[in-house]
Amino acid sequence: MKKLILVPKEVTAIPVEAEVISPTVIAGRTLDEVQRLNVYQGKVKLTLADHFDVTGEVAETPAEQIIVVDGDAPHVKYMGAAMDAGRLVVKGDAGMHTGSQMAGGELTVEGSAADWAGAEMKGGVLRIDGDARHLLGAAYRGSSEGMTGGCIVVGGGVGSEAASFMRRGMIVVKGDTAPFTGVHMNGGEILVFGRAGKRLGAQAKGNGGFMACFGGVEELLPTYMYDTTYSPTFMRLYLRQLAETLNVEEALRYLDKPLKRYRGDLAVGGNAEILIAEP
Amino acid sequence: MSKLKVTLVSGRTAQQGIGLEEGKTSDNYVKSVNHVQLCPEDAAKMKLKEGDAVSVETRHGSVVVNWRPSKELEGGMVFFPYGPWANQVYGYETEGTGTPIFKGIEATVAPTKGKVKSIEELVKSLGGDRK
Amino acid sequence: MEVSFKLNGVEIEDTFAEGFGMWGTRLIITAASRKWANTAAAEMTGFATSVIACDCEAGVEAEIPPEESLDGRPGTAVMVFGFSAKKLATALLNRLGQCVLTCPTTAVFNGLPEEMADAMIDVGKSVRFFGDGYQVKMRMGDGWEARQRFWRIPVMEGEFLVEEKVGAKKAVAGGNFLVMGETEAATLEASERAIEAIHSVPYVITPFPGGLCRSGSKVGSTYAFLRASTNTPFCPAIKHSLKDSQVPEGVNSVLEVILNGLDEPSVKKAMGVGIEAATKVEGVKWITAVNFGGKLGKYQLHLKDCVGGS
Amino acid sequence: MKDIIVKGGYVYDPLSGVDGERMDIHLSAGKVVEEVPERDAKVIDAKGKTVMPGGVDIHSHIAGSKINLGRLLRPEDHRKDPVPRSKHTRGGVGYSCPSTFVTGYRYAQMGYTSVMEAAMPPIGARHVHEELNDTPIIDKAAFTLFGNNYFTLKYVREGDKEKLKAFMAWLLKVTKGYAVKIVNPGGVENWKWGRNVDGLDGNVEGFDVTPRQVVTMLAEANEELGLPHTIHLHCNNLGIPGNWETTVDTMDAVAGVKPTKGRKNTVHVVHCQFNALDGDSWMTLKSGASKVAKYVNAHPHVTLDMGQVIFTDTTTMTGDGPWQFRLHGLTGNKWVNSDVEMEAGAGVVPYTFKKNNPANAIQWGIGLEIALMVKDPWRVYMTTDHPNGGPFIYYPKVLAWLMSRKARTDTMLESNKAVMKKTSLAGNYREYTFNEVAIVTRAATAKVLGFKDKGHLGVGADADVSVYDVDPSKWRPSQYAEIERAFRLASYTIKGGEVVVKDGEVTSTPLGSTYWVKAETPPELEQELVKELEADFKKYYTVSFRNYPVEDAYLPTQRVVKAQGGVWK
Amino acid sequence: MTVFTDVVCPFCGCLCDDLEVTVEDGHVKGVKNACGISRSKFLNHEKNRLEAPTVDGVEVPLEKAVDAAADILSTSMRPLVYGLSSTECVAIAKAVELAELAGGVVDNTSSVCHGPTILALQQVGESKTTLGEVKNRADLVIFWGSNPSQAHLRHIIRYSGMAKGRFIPNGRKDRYIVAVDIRKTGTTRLADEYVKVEPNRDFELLQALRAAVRGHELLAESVAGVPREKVTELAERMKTAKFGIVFFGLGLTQSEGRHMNIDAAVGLVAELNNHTKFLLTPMRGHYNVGGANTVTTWQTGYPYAVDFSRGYPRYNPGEYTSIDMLARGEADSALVIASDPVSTFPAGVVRNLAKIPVVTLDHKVTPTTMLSKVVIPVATAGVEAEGTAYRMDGVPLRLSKLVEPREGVHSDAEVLEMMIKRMGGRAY
Repeated sequence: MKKLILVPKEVTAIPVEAEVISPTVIAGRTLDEVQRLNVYQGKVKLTLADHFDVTGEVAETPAEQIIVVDGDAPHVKYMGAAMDAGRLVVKGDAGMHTGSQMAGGELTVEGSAADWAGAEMKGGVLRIDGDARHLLGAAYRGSSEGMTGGCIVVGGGVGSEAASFMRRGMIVVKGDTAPFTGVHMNGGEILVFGRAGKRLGAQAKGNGGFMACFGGVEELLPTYMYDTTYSPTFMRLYLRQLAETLNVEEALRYLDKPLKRYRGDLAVGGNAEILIAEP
Repeated sequence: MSKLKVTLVSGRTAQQGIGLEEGKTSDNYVKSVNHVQLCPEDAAKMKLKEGDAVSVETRHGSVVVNWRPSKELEGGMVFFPYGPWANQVYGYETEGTGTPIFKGIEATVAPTKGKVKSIEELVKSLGGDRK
Repeated sequence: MEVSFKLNGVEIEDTFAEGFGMWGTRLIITAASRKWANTAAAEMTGFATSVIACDCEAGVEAEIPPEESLDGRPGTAVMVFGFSAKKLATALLNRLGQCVLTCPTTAVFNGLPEEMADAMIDVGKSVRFFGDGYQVKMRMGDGWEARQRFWRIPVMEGEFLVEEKVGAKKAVAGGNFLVMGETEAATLEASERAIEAIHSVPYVITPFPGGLCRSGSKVGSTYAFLRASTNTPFCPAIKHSLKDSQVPEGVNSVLEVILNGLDEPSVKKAMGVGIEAATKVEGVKWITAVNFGGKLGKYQLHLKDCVGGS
Repeated sequence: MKDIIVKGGYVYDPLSGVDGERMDIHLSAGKVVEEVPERDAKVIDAKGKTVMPGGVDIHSHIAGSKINLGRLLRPEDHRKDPVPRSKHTRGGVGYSCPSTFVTGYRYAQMGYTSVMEAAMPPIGARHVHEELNDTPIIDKAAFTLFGNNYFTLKYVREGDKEKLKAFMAWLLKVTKGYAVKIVNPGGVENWKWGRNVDGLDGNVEGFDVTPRQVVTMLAEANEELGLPHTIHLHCNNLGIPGNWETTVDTMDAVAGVKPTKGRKNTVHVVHCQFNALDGDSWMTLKSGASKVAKYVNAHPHVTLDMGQVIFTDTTTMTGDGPWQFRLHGLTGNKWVNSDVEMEAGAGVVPYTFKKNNPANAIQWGIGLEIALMVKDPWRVYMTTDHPNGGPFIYYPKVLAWLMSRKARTDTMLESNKAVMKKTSLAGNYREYTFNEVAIVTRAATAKVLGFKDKGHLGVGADADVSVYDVDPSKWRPSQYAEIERAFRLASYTIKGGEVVVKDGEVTSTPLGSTYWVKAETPPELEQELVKELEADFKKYYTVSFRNYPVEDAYLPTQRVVKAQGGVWK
Repeated sequence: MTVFTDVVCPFCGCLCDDLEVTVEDGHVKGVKNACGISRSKFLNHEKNRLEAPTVDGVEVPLEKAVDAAADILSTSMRPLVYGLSSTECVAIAKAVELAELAGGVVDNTSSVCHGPTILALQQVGESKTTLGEVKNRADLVIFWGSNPSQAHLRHIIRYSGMAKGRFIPNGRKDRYIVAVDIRKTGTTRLADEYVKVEPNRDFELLQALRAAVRGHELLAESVAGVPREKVTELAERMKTAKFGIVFFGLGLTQSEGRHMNIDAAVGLVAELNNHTKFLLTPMRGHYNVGGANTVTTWQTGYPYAVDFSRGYPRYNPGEYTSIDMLARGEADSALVIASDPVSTFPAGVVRNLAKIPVVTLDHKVTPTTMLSKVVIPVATAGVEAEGTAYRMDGVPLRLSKLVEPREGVHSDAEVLEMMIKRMGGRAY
C-alpha cells in the first residue's frame, strides 16, 4: 500500500468540492498530476495543491492506495465519493457527501461527517467514528434508490432521514438516531445501539429489511403493529458478525436478549420489521 | 411572576398581511407582528395586564414583545405572528430540507420589565446598521 | 486368505474396500441446546443407512461447539449422500422439511462452503414456501463481507432460519471394513472403538446403526425377487454349510463398519484410524474389507494404504 | 445575414421529388432561393454528405405544465445528464425532461427545426407559450386540447356542430393553438370522478354522449373549418391490451368524414404503438400492429405516428389521467396527477422500458412493425411520443432500426424472446431508404401539418436545412451505427437561413417562431357563442372570461396560419 | 378616471382575477371585490416607498447602483440570489439567468414555505387539480394545517367552501368541510368538523388515516390526540366522498416532519383514489411563488435551491437553500429580489446575512433594505408593472400595469436585465 498525505491548509466558510480525493481518481497518476487535480470553491476552479499540502506516494492501482487527509476538513465535500477500492482516512471532520456513491474500499472518518455521507452507497465500508449528520446513506432527491450495498458504521449519533429509500446494505449506529431513520426503506438492515428516534421506518415497505434497536426507542408510529417478543436466531448472526468483522463489541451484549417484533408501515401495506431489545 | 411552558406556533394573520402591504416600517405592520397571543387563562396565571410586555424564550433565543388575549387558543399554546420579532426565537436547523421549523416549538413565556424593540432597533441588533 | 499383514498383532487382509461415487452434502443444525441440535440431527439422519432401500444415506458427522457455530449455539454437523445431485436435493429437502423445520429451536446452515462444493443446492427455493407468503429473505453482508442468503420462516414456536443454499459435492461412499473377533463381545467393542475413532475425521459419516452393519450384504440372493441378502460367506454360524465361507478359524462374530465421506482421502483416513483402533482390542483376529472385484465402484480403498496413511 | 450555399450534398427533398441527387441549395433572407451569387455567400461544403430539409416533429411534449411537472418530479433524472453553459448556450439539464433551452439546442443538434407541442390545456396556454419563448432555435406550435372540454361536450350533446366550429375557432385563437388535440375523449372528463370511459361507445358522465360522437363531430368540424391539420387523436383505452380494436373502430368512426379541400386524410392517430396492443392482459400481450396496419393500408383517411419505445428510463406524461393512475398502480412508481378545470387533465409517472420485460419488448416491436407494415411512408411518422416512449434524443436510434434490419435483429437478440414470438418484426425485411427517412421525419409531417414552407427545399421554402455526415452512396444497412452517429449531431443545421449548429455544436440561438391557426367565424355566430361562453365561465370557471385569452405579449415571434376553405351553414 | 376590471390581485396564491381598480391621475383610488390585504396592497402601494437607489445608504444614480450590484456579484465566489415570489415571471427568468452568469445559487422563498411540498412531490408525486374542479365537484373539503381565513381570505368564498359549481349547485350546503389544525382558527370555526391534532403529530394522524383507508384496525386508543373511532370515521368519510380535496398549508411544512408530512398526505390521497376521487393542493402563500418554482424549473430542471457554480444547474435543498447557505456562512454576497428575508428568516441566519454585501431590489423600505449595501427601488409588479403570475394551482394569469411607476423607477426585470448586461451576459 502506498500512502498519500493531504494536509488541509485552512478551514474555509465556502466549501471546497474535492471528489478527486479518492484512491480511484488518484491512483496511476504522478504526484505532480495529483497536485494539479481540480477542486472547486464556489465558482472558482483551483487545484488540489491550492487547498492541501500534498505529499507521499501514489500507487499504480486504487487498491494499493491509502490517502490520509491529515486534519479537519469539515468544509471539503465529496471526499471518497464514488471510490471503488483502496483506503481513505480523514483524521478529523469531513464535509458533505463524504463517501457518497462509493462502491468499494474503505473510508474512515475519525471525526464527524456532514450531511449525505454515504448517500447512495453501493459497496465498501464507511466508518464514521464521530457523528453523522442528516441523510446518512440516503437517496438523492426524487430517487427511490438509496443505499444499495456496503456498510456504514457510525460511532456516534446520526441525523434525520438516515437510510432513506434504503434497498440493500447495512447501517450500524452506535449512538442515537434522529427521526425518520429508515424512511421509505425497501430492504437492507439498520442496527441502532443508542436510542432510536421517532418515526423509525416511516413509509417503509420492508422487502426483507429490518431495523433493530438495542438502546430503546423514543416512540413508534401507530402504523407499526406489535407481533411478539422472541429471540430470532438470525439476529445472533448479525450481532456476532458485527463484533467479529466490524469491531462493534457492544453487539455481543444483546445475543440473548429477547426482541419485540413490530411490523409496518401499515400505511403503505409494508412488512418492514422493527425489532426492539427488551431492556 | 411565573414562567409558563408553552408550545409556540407562528403563522400568518390578515392584520400582518394588511400591515406589510402598507410597509414593514408602518405602525400597522409593527403592531401586527410585535406581539404574541395568549389564552386569557394563561395570561391570568402570569398576572399579565394590558400593556405589559412578555419575554418569549426558546433554546434558540429570546425576545420581548407585547401580548394580546386570544379566545381561540387553549392553555399552553402561544401564537406568534410571522415577522422579525418571532424570528428571534426560531432556530435555523433545516435537517437537510432547507426549511426551518416555525411551528410547534417548546418555549417559555414570562412577564418582563423589558422593552419591546422598535423595528430599527431590532434590525440594528442583528448587525444591520448600514443606514 | 492368501496375503495379509499384521497390525498390532491382528491379521489385516491385503485387499480393498470398494467405494463408489455419490453426491454428498454437509449442513450444520444448531439449536438452543445440544439436546435439540442432536435430536434434529438424529431425526434427520434416521432411516438413511443404505440407498438400497432408503432415499439417501445420512449420518451425524460431528458436534459443533457453540463458539464455532455461526449463531453461537450448539450445533450438529450432518451429512447426507444421494446417488445424484438431484436425488440428494430431493431427499435433503424432504428431511429438512420433516425433521428439522419441525424440531424446536433449530436453524440450518450450510456446512460445505461454496469453494469446496461442486454445486449448490437451493434449499430456500422450496422450503421457503412453507412460510406461506410470510417468509423473509435475509441478505447478509452485501458489500461488506461474503454475501450470505437465508430464509426466515415463521413457525409456531418462533422462527426457522435456513440458509438458502448448501454445498454439494461428488463424494465417496462404500468405505468399509470387517472386524472379526473371537467373541461377540470383543468384536462389538472393537467396532465401537473404530467408530469412535472414525468420528474424529472430518467430512465422514457412518450411516448404519451406531456406524455398524451386522448383516453385511451381498448382491443378489437365491430368491430372484431379492436384490440383496445376508453376506453368507462371512456368517460364522453357517461357516461349514457353504463352500466359500471366508470366516477364518477362531472367528465367531463379524461386524461391518461402513462409512461415506466427501472425498477419497477422508474416507481412507477414517478407515485407517478405525482399523487401528479396532486392532487394539483383545480378541480381534482379522480385519478385511468387502469388494466386488471392482465391478461396483471406481474407488479401491486398499486397507494397506489406509493403515499406512493413518 | 449572409446568403448560404449548401454545396454538393446528396439532397433528399421528397416533396420536390428529389431523391438523393447531388445538388446545391441556395438560401437567402430566410428562404430557399433559385440561386445566390457564390462570391457573397457563405459556402457550406456538403460533399459526401446528406442534405435534408429541417426536421419537423409532429408530436412531442416540450412545453407547458405537463412536461414541467415532469421536470419538477424528476431531479434524479436530470442529475444524470447535466448540460453546462457555453459561450453560446445556457446551462440546463437533459434526458427525459430537458429544460427548455436544452430542448431547443438538442433538437437543433439533430437537424430538427420545427417541433409540435402535442397537448396544451387551454387554461394553461400562457404557460405553454412562456416555455416556448424560452425554447430557442426551433419553430414551434401547440395543439389545444378539445376532447374533454366542457364546451365541446356540451355542443356535441346538443348536436350543434356550427357552435362547436365557432368554439373551436375561438379556442384556437384565444389559446394561440395550432391544431385540435383530443386525448382519451370522455375518459378525462370521467376521470374527474375517478373513473375512465368504457371504450368508444361508453358514456361520458354528465353529458350522455359517447367518445364516438365526440371524435366524429370534432373531425367533421375540423374539416369544415378547413384547419391546416386534421384532428390529432389520442384514442381511448391507451395502454390496455386488446386496444387495437378500439383504435381501428375509432379510425373507422371518422371514415365517412369529408376531408377539407386539398387533402385526403381526416384523422391523425398519435403514438400508435400504445394503441396497437392485442391480447387480453399484460400476460397474454401480443402485437396488434398488423391489424392496425391492415386497416390503415386500406384507408387513406388515416395518418399515424409511431410512439416508438426506447429501452431506457423515461418519464411518461399524458393528458390521459386515468391511464397514468393505472400505470402508477402497475409500477408503484411515483405519480403526479393534475386535473384541469372544465377542460383537461394530465398525469406523470416515471417508467423504465426494459429489454428483458416481455411486455416492453413487444411494445418495442409494435412501434417498428407499424412503421414497417404501413406501406405508405407519407402516412406514418417517426416519433417516440417524447418522452413517453423515450426521450427525443434517441430519434437517431429509431432511424437506425428503420433503416437496418441488422440493427433491429441485434436489439431483438438482446431483448426478451417475446418480441420474436408475439410480433412479426423478425420476419420483416423492409429497410427505410434515405428518401423514406426524409418523408417520415420532415416532408410528410410538414405536409400533414399544413406547413407550406416547411419540410421541403423548393424555392420559397423556409431556409431550414440539415446536413448530416453520412454518404448515402456508400452507406450500407449493416453500418447502422453510422446513422446513429450522423443523425445525433448534424454537421450543419440551418434555421431560417442562419447556421445554428456546426459540427454538432450550437453556434447561434435565434428564437424561432410560434405558429397558430386563425379560422374565420361568422361574426353573429361568434357573438352568440361568446355570450354563452361568458355565462358558463361565470358559473364554472375560476378565471374570468376576460383573463382567459392569451395576450399578444406571449407571442413575440408569432406566425399566423389562416384556415382555408372553411364551410359554414 | 379609469376603471380596470378583471384585475389580477398580486398578493396571495389565490390570484383572484375579478378585481375592479379605479385609477385617477395616475394613482389608485379605489378597489372593489378585493379582500382586506389586497385592498391594502393597491391603496398603500405608494406608502413607505424606497426613495432612490442607494449604495451604503448613500443615494446614487441608478447606473451606479447597478454597477455596484454587478461588481458585488461578479467578484464574490459564492453569490446567493434569493426571493422572487412576489414578482412576475420575466423577472424570475432574469434572476435565474443572472445567477447562472454569476456562477451562484438561485433560491426562492419556497425554501422556507412549500419547499417541503416539493421535496415530497419528488419522492412520491402529487395528485392535484386547478381550483375550478373543487368549485364544481368537491363535496368534501379538508383544510389541513392551513388557515385561509387569515392567509387566503377569499379562497373559501371563491374556490373551496362557499363556491357554487356544476355539481355543487348550493355551494356550502353541498359540502362537508373538515379542518385539521392544532388550534382553533377562523377556518376551524367555519368547518363542519374540527379535528384537533396535537402539535407536531400530523404525520402520525395522516399515517393512521391511510392505514384505516387500507382497512387496518388501529391498536392505539388515539392517534395524535384524535380518538381511534374518529380516525376510522374520517377515513370512511373520505372513502365515501364523491370528490374530496385536501388543502394543506404551512402547518404541515413548517412543523416537525416537514416534507414527510406532505409525503404522508400525498400517500393518503393516492390511496383514496382506489376508492373515489381525491386530490390535494398546497395553499401557496406569495402570489407568484408558484411562478418562481415554475420558471426556475423550466429553465434549469429544478424548482429552487439551484447551484450554478460548476456551470450547469445542480439541485439540493438543505445544501443550496438560502437558510443553510447563510447558516453556514457560505454565501459571500446576496441579491434579494421582491422579498424580505430579514423579516422571514430566523435571527441566527439574518446575523450572517448582515455580514455580507447584500443587493436588494424592492419597492418599499423593509428590514432587508435597511441592512443592504445596495438598494434599488423597483416598480410594484401587478400595479406598476405587468407580467405573468402562477396561481397556487398552476394557472397562469397576467398581472396588469395599472399606473406608471415614478420616473426613473423600473421593473424588477428591467433592473435585472441592466445587471446582466453590465456583467457581460447575453451572449446567447
